[in-house]
Amino acid sequence: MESPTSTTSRIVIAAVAVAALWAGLAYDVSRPADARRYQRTLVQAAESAHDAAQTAALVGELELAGKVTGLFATAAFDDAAKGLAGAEQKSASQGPPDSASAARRDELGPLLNAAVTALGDTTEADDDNRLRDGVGRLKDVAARLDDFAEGMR
Amino acid sequence: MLIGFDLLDRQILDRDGEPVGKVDDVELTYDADGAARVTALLLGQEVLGDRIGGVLGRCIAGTARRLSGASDRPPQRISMDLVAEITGAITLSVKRELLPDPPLETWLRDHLIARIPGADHES
Amino acid sequence: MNPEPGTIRASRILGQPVHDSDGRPLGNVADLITETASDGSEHVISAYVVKRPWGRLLGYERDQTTGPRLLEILARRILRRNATVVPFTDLETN
Amino acid sequence: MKRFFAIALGVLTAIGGFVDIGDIVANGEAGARFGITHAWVLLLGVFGICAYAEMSGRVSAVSGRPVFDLVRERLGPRVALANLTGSLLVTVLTLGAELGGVGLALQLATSVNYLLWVPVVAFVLWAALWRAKFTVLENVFGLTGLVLIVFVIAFFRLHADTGGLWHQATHPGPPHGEDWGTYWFFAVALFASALTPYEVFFFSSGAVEERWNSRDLITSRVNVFVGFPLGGLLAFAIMLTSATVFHPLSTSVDSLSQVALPAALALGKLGLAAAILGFFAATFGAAMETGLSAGYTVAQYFGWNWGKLRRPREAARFHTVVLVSIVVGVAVLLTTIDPIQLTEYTLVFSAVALPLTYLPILVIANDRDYLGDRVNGRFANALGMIYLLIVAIAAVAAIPLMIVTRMGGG
Repeated sequence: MESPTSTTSRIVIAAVAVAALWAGLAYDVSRPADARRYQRTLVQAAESAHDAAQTAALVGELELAGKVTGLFATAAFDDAAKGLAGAEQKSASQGPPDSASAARRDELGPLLNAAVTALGDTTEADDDNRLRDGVGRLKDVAARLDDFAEGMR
Repeated sequence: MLIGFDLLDRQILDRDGEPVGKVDDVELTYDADGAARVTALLLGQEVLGDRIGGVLGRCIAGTARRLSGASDRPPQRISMDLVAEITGAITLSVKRELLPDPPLETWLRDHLIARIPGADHES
Repeated sequence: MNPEPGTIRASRILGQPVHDSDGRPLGNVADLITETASDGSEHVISAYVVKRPWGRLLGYERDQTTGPRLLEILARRILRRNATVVPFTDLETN
Repeated sequence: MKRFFAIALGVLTAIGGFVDIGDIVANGEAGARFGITHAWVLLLGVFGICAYAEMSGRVSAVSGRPVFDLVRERLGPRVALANLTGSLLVTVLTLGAELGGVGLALQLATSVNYLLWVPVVAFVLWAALWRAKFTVLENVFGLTGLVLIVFVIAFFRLHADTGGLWHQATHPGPPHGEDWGTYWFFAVALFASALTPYEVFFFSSGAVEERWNSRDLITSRVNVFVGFPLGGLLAFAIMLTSATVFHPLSTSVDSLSQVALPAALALGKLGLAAAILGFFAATFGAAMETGLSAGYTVAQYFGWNWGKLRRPREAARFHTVVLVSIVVGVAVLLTTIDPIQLTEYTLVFSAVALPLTYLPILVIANDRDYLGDRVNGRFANALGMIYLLIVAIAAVAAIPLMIVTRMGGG
């Protein structure tokens, strides 16, 4: 069997390795955002907002065509709302590191707001006209979000 | 026969093929002249814990001892005389009912499983 | 190994280091080999000693297991290269 | 009809591997983001699980020994305990995720939040595992899960751009806007979900529950070679429809409702209903598979009585493990962790458990003491060796990929 000293030293080495990894991770998570990282976060937020808006538009279209049940549409709009909320949270999770980043953020903010109101109106729509209108606005804002993300890549 | 390979960690079945347990350790007996014979199979989580060793092994063994009620109770022992056949599994020549019940099974049956409706039903 | 009559668990012997009479290490006990005596009991006759930390035998020591080639070579030639069989009565506790 | 039901075990096992809640969404997401450039991974996975499920079914039918029995016997108590820990973590976390998945499927049908369904689903699952016959369970949920075939029909009704899809399938790699790290993360995740450790545990233990013997080798093989390709086909159909509908819109998929949309688009309310029923049965089937597997592995490691063929009071330890696993699964879910993400974490533990499960299967499948003249042929051995290596590589690659790509988040 191995001697107790080698076991102890192995435990110490393992503990040091784990501590180093943990410290590295802590540094990585807590270091202030540089401009590239911040803009990447904005792109991700725009992309998930785009996905949510696009999906909600699709669900709305299917509802107009009578291809989904009302209960399913409610559940699917809920999922889209969750996606939008996640995107908003992401874009607000860090402060912009410089003025260029701040300008980008100010560009994204209204788009996210437009998506949220369009989704809200679509979800609440009680007749086909308002539903059609909501779907149109969702598609429009999805396209603008896509342009935003493409423009920053 | 190889003790480690053919006996240890093999499944023990009674004469009807019902599971009895695993061979968690093997008991050897020394004669006066220093020769050793295989005399019994040892079963139970406390035996297994002793064999695994280390902190984890002590945990397993300690928990098993606490559950069995008496910490100094000897482990379940199946004499080699009761072994009928050694193949992929070890088959005994007796029925399981003749062997002592494993303490954990008894405890869980009496305190939990048997109290739930339908425990006696064949499903 | 134990001169006094009595019982011992096999796991106390398995894995123990073995040295030759000059004190050179031979390896660790990987398994114990028994033979059936005339009265039907199994007598321990020798110990299978290998120079590898992982003492477990996969089963390639026997002729019943063959293939896949790669595993067989790994198990027979590399993991068990320095295997020796030591008569059980030659083992002494230290 | 009896013949038809005879393949239920293979179908149910495959559903638990290929189209459990995590994989339904992962296949949808892969299709939406990468098109069907991951098609080869599913094919690779189907061959691998077929090879090992066939071996474990054969060993269990001929020798009556289920897989975890063999794991401890060949690898010893310590290594087997490491495997048991890894496997149990995979199994119980997946069980939790599936309970959430059943809830999500019910949410699509009722728009009642899935968390409210979880305790109900958990109780029904426990009651089913406590009282219902094994064959009833596998027939009902294995075969209802096949309703997911609706995605195959939906694909044909969508009139997809088959030329473009063929181009994706034959040109593996990330499309514009995605990177190789994320591509490989999805490849490893989809591969690992095809070869989960609990599939072989469940299949071999099911073989013992159904009292297969060496006369049932044909049944075992039919189960394997029909069940797993069918499971793979369902997963592929989900990837295909998602690639057809969402990939051109460059829209990613991360929820169950999105995965169902192509079925509604192609087939209307009926298609949607079939998709939701399929999700329900597949996730419930996977929950059953993982719940029972947790009991099987622990009981087989310690040599306890196990199985549904005994009265619960004669297998008290086994039923206690099943009960505790369900409770733990519910507890994990009620932390409001996303059930779909939960299955992604199991990748780490699969990495430990898989090689240590497949190695003893491969060794025993070559042991004449167990199998007589039914040991592996050259082909099975070659496949077994290749997949053992692939699994080992995937195991090493999984964790760094998870960290670098932030679980595929990019």
